[in-house]
Amino acid sequence: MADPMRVRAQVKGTGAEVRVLMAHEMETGQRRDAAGKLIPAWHITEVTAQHNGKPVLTAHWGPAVSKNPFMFFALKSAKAGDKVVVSWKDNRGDSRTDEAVVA
Amino acid sequence: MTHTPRIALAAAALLVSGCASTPAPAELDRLTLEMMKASFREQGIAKLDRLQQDLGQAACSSDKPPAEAVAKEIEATALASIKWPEGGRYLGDWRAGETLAQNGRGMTWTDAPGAPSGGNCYNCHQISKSEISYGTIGPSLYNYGKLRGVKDVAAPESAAIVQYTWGKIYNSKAYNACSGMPRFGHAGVLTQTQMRDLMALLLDPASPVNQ
Amino acid sequence: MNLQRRVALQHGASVAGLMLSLGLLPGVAHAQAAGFNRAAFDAKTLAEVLKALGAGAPTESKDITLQAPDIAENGAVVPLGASTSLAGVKRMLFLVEKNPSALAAAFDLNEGIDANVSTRVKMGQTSNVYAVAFTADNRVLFAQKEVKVTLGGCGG
Amino acid sequence: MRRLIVGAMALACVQLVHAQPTTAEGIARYREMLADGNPADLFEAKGEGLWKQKRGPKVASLEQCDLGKGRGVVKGAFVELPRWFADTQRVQDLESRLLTCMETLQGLDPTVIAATPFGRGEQANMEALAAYVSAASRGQKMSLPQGHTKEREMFELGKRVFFFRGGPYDFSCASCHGEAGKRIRLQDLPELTKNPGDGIGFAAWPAYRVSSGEMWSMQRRLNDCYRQQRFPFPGFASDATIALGVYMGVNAKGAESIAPAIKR
Repeated sequence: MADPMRVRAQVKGTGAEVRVLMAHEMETGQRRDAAGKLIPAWHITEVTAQHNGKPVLTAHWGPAVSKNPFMFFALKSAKAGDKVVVSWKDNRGDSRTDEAVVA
Repeated sequence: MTHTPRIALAAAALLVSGCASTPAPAELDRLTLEMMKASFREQGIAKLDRLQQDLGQAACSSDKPPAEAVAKEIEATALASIKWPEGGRYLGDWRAGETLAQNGRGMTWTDAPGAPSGGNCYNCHQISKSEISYGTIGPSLYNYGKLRGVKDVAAPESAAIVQYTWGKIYNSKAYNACSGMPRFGHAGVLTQTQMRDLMALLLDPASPVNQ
Repeated sequence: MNLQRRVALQHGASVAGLMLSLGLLPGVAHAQAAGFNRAAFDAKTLAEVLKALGAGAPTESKDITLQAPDIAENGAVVPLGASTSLAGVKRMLFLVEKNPSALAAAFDLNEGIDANVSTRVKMGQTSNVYAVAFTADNRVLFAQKEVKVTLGGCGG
Repeated sequence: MRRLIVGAMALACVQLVHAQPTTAEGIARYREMLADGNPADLFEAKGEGLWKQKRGPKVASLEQCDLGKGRGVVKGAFVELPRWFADTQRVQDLESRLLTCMETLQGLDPTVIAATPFGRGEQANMEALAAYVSAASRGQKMSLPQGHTKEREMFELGKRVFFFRGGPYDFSCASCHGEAGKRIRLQDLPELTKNPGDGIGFAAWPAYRVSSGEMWSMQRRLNDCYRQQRFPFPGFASDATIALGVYMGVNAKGAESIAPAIKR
């Protein structure tokens, strides 16, 4: 199973800033191993975020997103105690969901 | 508090620190060699003989420079070790030299046996103006030939600087006992052809270094 | 107007020209892509990416802010940010012109969030990067910047 | 009119030249952008889980591990390592001490772990644990004890190891880290013979390396330094590497620790 994400959500003005770190190899599919064999692409394809149960963002990623990806977005209107849920899916069918409370 | 106990205390403190003092410098030097031997193992092409120091390596392994006589001996030995290029041909192709200067590979335990080494030059020196990613451990070599007035490498007035440059690349310790630069020729890091290409990069009036 | 900006505009114009030559009309409503759009992520150029996403010709715009370093110490991680104060932005893209596939990431935004997203991408070499925004009135606006990728470390 | 435009353009060009940031400023800006969102956080979280998880043949956690400030005390331990440990009769750095605890508490074999390549198996766990332990001292000042004879002896030996020249390139640690203001390519090199300042050098490792996308402990950092020095392979948690840690750590006295940092 994939390692947990780190989701931080902090009040900023009337909204909140959300920063997410995901543990993922994000293998490009263009690198070769020591034996010269192509290492197959393995990357997150989709990321979704919800704010208090309401979808706010859907991202689609290719293999060019860096290893152990970072993502930032900003909720227009949020308050301390609100719930932010982030999920990702990768091209091998693995997935992970983590959440944070706005602080 | 009277004087007596204070003196006694000071004496006791002296005694304690005396008992617990670190070994003498010579003993520490010996312990260091022992520790190095015990701490490293061979891996790939990097064998344990790489820890066997020659005179120069041993003399330059301190925060203080070696005694002048020792430095002179290192420099004389190094100068005598220089093999001048066959046929008196000092210059190769500056383009190959630039590629070599960019290449930082070679001689690590992850390198294959017999794999050619790079020159590692940009790690420490500015060379061509167009490469902004250069190190500063060594002096800038930009305009190396131009600044030294080299207009024609074959001209007699260029001979001294051409020879010095070859010698510096071959065995840098000939001119500075504790130079930080590897001995590319002496240690077999670079071939004669490779050294000629680096020479051209530095001295050829057509090289981007001299523009 | 400075030189850099002029070159940038010329480049923008040529992208638009390419779009026209492909027979794409500006202002075509973009498809609401559900799931991973393979074609968009296989595309080699900004124009091809936009075509795969069913979008119209792009216009360079000062309303789009692209945050990217002038120089990246390592191409494996290049931080990119895109933001705009334009209302109703539905989608934002990050592209790296000289990567094997140009599109790095696409963000579909709902009303609940600002048009302000960041991520980090890999760059194989020095290249232009683009931030593209799809507006509520179906305009495709972009900002671009060159990011220099340097060789680092001992290179061994 | 025409002249005016040309003049205005020339002015714009001059401004452009002035506005052109230097390479160093560009690199500084790049690092600043990366600092917000350091993937080392992921390893720190993983390390905390590993610290508390019952593992190994003895099915025990590391919560009873003594990192020098008493059993189970993590906070503040990092900025005092390496130090002397009476139970092992050795000066130990963070990784060496973790190895001891993994052996005594969990029953794991330290020789097997030491022989495992970096980033794999228990070595990957080691990196995460090092991230966790160092993070608990973030913002504290480096303060290695030098009260014990062996600690002072290791400083002296570490200094000598630091200046030890060898290999086909004649390099020592001092070749790159003996002077201030130097760099390799564009990477600044900390001067490690004195306190290089807050969050620089010894006070910045473990760190997340963006080039490999991996967490590097000081042991791994030193290992790769020696690789690039063209030396043979320094054993994991060997005395020479620990002595270097003492030398650099004592020199860094008072420097604020930012570990786990983010590095190129």
